[in-house]
This record gives sequence, structure tokens and C-alpha cells, in this order.
Amino acid sequence: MNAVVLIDTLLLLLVTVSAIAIIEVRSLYSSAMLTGVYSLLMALVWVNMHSMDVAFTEAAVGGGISTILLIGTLVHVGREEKPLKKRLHVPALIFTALTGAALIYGTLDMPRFGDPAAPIHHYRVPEMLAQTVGFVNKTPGKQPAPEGFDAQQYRTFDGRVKDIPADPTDTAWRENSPLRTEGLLIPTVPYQHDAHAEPGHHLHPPDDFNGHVPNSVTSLLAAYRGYDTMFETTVIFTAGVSLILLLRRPRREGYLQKGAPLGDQVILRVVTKMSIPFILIFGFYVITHGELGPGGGFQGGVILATAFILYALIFGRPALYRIVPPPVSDVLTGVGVLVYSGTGAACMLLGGKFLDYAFLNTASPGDGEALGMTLVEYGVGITVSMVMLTIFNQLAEEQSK
Amino acid sequence: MSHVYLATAVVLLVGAFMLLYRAIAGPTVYDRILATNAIGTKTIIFVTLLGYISGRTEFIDMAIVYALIAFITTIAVLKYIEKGRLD
Amino acid sequence: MHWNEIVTTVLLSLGCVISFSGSYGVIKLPDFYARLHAAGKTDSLAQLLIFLGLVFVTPDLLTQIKLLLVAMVLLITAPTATHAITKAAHLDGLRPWTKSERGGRP
Amino acid sequence: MTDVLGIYNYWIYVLLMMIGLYGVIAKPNLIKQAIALGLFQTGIFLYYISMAVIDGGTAPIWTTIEHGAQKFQGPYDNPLPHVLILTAIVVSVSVLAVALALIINIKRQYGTIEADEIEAMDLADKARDYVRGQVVDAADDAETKLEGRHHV
Repeated sequence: MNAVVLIDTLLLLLVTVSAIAIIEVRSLYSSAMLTGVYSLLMALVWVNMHSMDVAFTEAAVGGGISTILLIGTLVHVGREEKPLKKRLHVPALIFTALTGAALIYGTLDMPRFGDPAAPIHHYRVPEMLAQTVGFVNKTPGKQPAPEGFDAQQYRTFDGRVKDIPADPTDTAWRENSPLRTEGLLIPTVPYQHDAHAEPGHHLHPPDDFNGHVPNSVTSLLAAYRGYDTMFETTVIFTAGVSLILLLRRPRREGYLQKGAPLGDQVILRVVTKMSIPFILIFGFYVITHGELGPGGGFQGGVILATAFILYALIFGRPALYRIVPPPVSDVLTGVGVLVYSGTGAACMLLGGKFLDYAFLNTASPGDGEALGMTLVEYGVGITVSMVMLTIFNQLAEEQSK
Repeated sequence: MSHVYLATAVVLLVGAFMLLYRAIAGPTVYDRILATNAIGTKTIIFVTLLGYISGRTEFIDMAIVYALIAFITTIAVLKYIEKGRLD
Repeated sequence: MHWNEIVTTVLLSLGCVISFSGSYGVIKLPDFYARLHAAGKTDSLAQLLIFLGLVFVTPDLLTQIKLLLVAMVLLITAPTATHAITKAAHLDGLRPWTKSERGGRP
Repeated sequence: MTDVLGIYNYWIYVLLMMIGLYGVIAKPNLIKQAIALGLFQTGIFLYYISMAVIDGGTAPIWTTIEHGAQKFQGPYDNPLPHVLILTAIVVSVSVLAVALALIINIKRQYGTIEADEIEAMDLADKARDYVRGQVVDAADDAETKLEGRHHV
């Protein structure tokens, strides 16, 4: 019963209690509050399972933005749920019990929690991490690995080379692979890395992790799955646009509404004035810090949006409209996606494929990838912050008749 | 040292359990806000301790994000309760 | 057990005791304003003690600065939030509970 | 069947999913259903991230090499599920935002956000249209009958 499992169990108990409370409590307002608590506790579970980026996102997005969204809707929808005739909805209970039993039956032969020999650690990921960034191959088609680096041979952390048989059915090698005992080891280029014969390739400094950036989650998110993240940013852009379509009222009506600023409370006003610059700087720090530590475009964008939302809460929405007028925030939601795909197009102009960042800086492809990912993270940051701000404005602006 | 961190973490969790009781049962609306705010502060300390338990102490940025989020959520909820609107 | 580990253990256990008493107070105390004392004050003090305790045991300077930064941010935001809650509750007409008024039990 | 201690984690995630599912089915209130959907999703996210954990592993953020050796020797967790869930959380908030906007419009249209009341209103409208349709058909039949007599 090591520390991770002990804390994990306690946290999950806490989370389950708050989940049941969210469903059962009658006033919508307190279930919105409990959703905020639920997301914060859930973010703790992610931290306990070593997934820092997910915890960041869950806290900033789940704990902060969705609670404010829920409360924003309650303004129009009223706080009380209709009293139910009977507390327990028996057919739903039976149905969920059966589905639960079937799912639990499904988990019986899953690998043990934290088992290094689980198949997920043996497929795709070792090969992905073994790829060398910026390996420029003049001949089209499947790229042969550089002379000292055979993708078939999976190079373990201390340079021992292991053979992976070509056909996938022969899985005997998994029994004795290093992964079984020491878990996922990242392939590191041995200390004295000799220059590759291939002209397009270049010497990797020792702590270059094959040209990947230290934060492998952001590296996978922005570089390996660049297309997915681009379209996911478009999903967020679409959410913002649909909010505008659904809730925005004609221009003259919408803006002239006098907000209800909390400005009269001196302490709140002073503390907000002190903390907003700090939050903005911290938001930018989180966006640019995406490669080295936990963070990235999404989390940083949300933090920027919360800074603007705090300003709107205290000084009223019309005051926010003087700083970020809706036309500007609408345009900026699109600009982020433009920056993202623009970086991809720039890579194409420089001779590589779409979103192939290594071509941004052919001298040292590792830095090229880092540069490309930073630009992309900025694009995501702009879109996410402006979309969250637009969503807040639409919910706050819309007054139920 | 790690058993000290673990003990503190467990005590904080038990404290969070008590606060959760108040958040659910709390008669008035303000008890719930109070309990949510207190749970927020406890989670901030807990995140830092988790960094120390797992040996990777450079993840303190999480705690700063938690602090900001807890503060802003409390202000939003209070504005809704007091003024009945968010803008 | 070097001196810094001893200091950390002492400070952490102090923070633990205070935060646990705060949580216990939130359950036991009869009225919102009393619970506010229990939760508001102990949280600010407990987080200060725990973060200061952790400063002694962290090797690199950057993390120590970040620890003090978080403690400082919390020291500003937590009391402000508590103040805002109290002001909202008072404006809403929530009167503190008095022993005589309700014969001792809320 | 692996020993229970190893996989009881997955049972807690199934429990969370079922709480969410129960909420969606049992609660007529639309906002309660939107929140319950969020619970269901978090159960799935927990399921993914627990697959990535390796015993004794740390966060998949490589530490830089100092004088020839990785500062942090131990195995790293698998980064792939973290990437998938990072995207999923942000998309789930976008879905929640659009759902809440629709709920506001439903409230303005129907005046209520209880699913059963809305159904009742829809049925009432349908019944009214049906009845009105019948009346109009009856009037048309009567008319054609009259025209028929004139031609004869």
C-alpha cells in the first residue's frame, strides 16, 4: 500500500461523496458550488497520478471556468430544482446497477494498477519517443533510420540496444524487455553522440532527448498530434461562435446595459487591482512555460481569461467592454486559430510538411520544434482566453425578460 | 521526511472530509461558500505536499493556479448571491 | 535528522494541528459567523506555517521563492475572500447567533 | 483474474460513471443533467489516466541531464493518455458552455427547464395542432361535397 495508492483511495472516496452530493442536493446553486469542489478534488487525483498538465487543465478549466459558467446560467434559470415526487428513481437505479456490473466484469482481467508490463507501455510510445527530431531524409517514402539509430532497435536509457522482432505477432520479446522491470524508460542519446553520416542530420547535445522538449505531454500534444490540437482549437472557436449566435442580442441593446459593479467595496477593489497584473503575467508564464514544465496554451489561456473575468466581476462588464470591446475579442478568437495554422503553413513554405516544426530552424531541428511549439501554444492561448471571455460576456450580458 | 509529508497530507484530507460535510449540510448559503473556500485553501497546501511526497518539488505552479482559481470562484459566487447577476 | 528537518517537522505538525482544529471548528460551531472564525483564520495561519516549514527542506532556490510566493498570494486572497463572504452575509441580514436569543441551541 | 487489490481502482471509476449516468436519467432538471454528464466524463478520464501510471514512475516531464546522468533516474509514466485527456477536458467545457446556452434559450422559450414539463408542453402543442388539423380537414371535406352538388 504505497503512498500513491493510499492517497488515491482517500481522494477518490472524497470525490465520490461530493459526486453523490452534486446529484442529490436540491438547490441548483449548491450543486454548482459542489461541482467546483468536485473539480478541485479531481485535479488533486490527477496530481497524485503524476499527470501535471491534466491537473492544471482540470483546476483552471473545471474548477474555475465551468463553475462560473454554471453560476452565469443560474442567473437566468433560477436557483431551485422542482421538488421530485419520490427521492429515488428506481428504474434508473436498476439500469445503472446493471451497467455498472457489466463494466466491473469487464475490468476483471485488466492489468494491475501501475503494472509496468501493461501493453500500453510497449506499443507506439517507445517508438514515438525513439524518433529523432529533425531527421531530414532526402529520399521520399518510409524514412530509413540514420546510420547509428535503427527505429527497429529500441534504445534503452543507458544505451543497451534491444531487438524488436519485425512481425507484431511475435510478442516473446516483451517478457524480457527492460520495460517489464523498470517501466517506461525514455531513449536517451548516449553521452558521446557521434555525428551522423546523413548531411541533413546534426549532432544532438547530450540533454536533447533526441530533440524532443522536456515536457513530453506538450511535445506529443503540439508536435506529434499537431493536427488534432489544431482542430481542437477550432472546436473551442466553434463553441465561442455558437455562444455568440445563441445568446448575443442586437448591438444597441446588449452594450448599453449598466452592469452591477462591486466597485463600492474598497477592499475587493484594491486587492483586485493588485492581483490582476500578477494573474496576467502568470498566465503568460504558463503559456510560454509549456515546453519545460506543466502548462501550455489551454491552461495559460484560461488563466488569462479569469483575469479579465475578475476585472468584469469587480468593475462591471461595461468597464471590461472599454478594455476589450466585443469586436476585438470576436476577432481575436479567430486570430489564434490563424496563428496555429499559419505556423503550419510557414513550415510548408520552408520546405517541410505542414506542421513539421523542425524546418523552422534547420540548423538545429530540436530548437526548431521548440520554436514551432511555442508559436502554436501562443495561438491556442489567444483563442482559448478570448473564447472563455466571450462565453462569460454572453452569459453575463443576456438578461432574462 | 516523507512520512511527515504523508501524515500532513492525510490530516489535510480528513479536514477536507469535515469541510465537505459542512459544504453539503450547511444550512445557509454562506456556510457552503465558506466550506468551498476552505476546501480550496486545503487543496493548495495538499498539492504542494504531493510534490514533496513524489519527490518532484518543481511543480509548485499548480498551487498558484489553485489559489487564483479559488479566489476568483469565490468572488463570482458572492457577486451572484449579492447582486443576483454576474455583470 | 538535521536541524532543518527538525524545524520542518515541527512547523508542519503545528500547521497540521491548526488546520485540523479549524475543520473541527467548522463542524462544531453553532453559527455561520462563528464558523467563519474557525475556517478563515486557521487556514491562513496553517498555510503560512506549512509553506514556511517546507522552505527549509527544499534544495533549490527557485522552489523556495515559489513557495514564499504562494504563501504571500494566499495571505492576500484568503482573508479578502473571507471579508467578502462576511460582507455578503451581513448585507443579506444574517444576524449572529446569541445564546440568550434561542435558548442555547440554534 | 488479477488480485482485487490491483484493480479495485477501476471499480471506483465505474462507480463515478454510474453516479453520472444515474443523474442524467433520474433528474429531470436540464442543468442537473448537464452537470451529471460532466461527472460521467470525469469517470472516463480517470479510467484513461490510471492506465498511464507505472509503479514508482514520475510525471512524464524529463529532467535535464547533469554531468552525464539523468537527474531523475526512475521510469516515467506513459505520456500518451495525458495528452488525450488534456484535449478531452477542454472540449468537455466547450460542450458544457454550448449546452448551458441552449438551456437558457429553452428557459426563454418554454419558461421552464424541467425535462418532463417541457415534454408535456410539446405533447400539448402536438395535440392542439392535430385537433386543429382535423377541423380543417373536416371543413375541406364539407366544401368539396358542396361544390360537387353544384356541378351535377
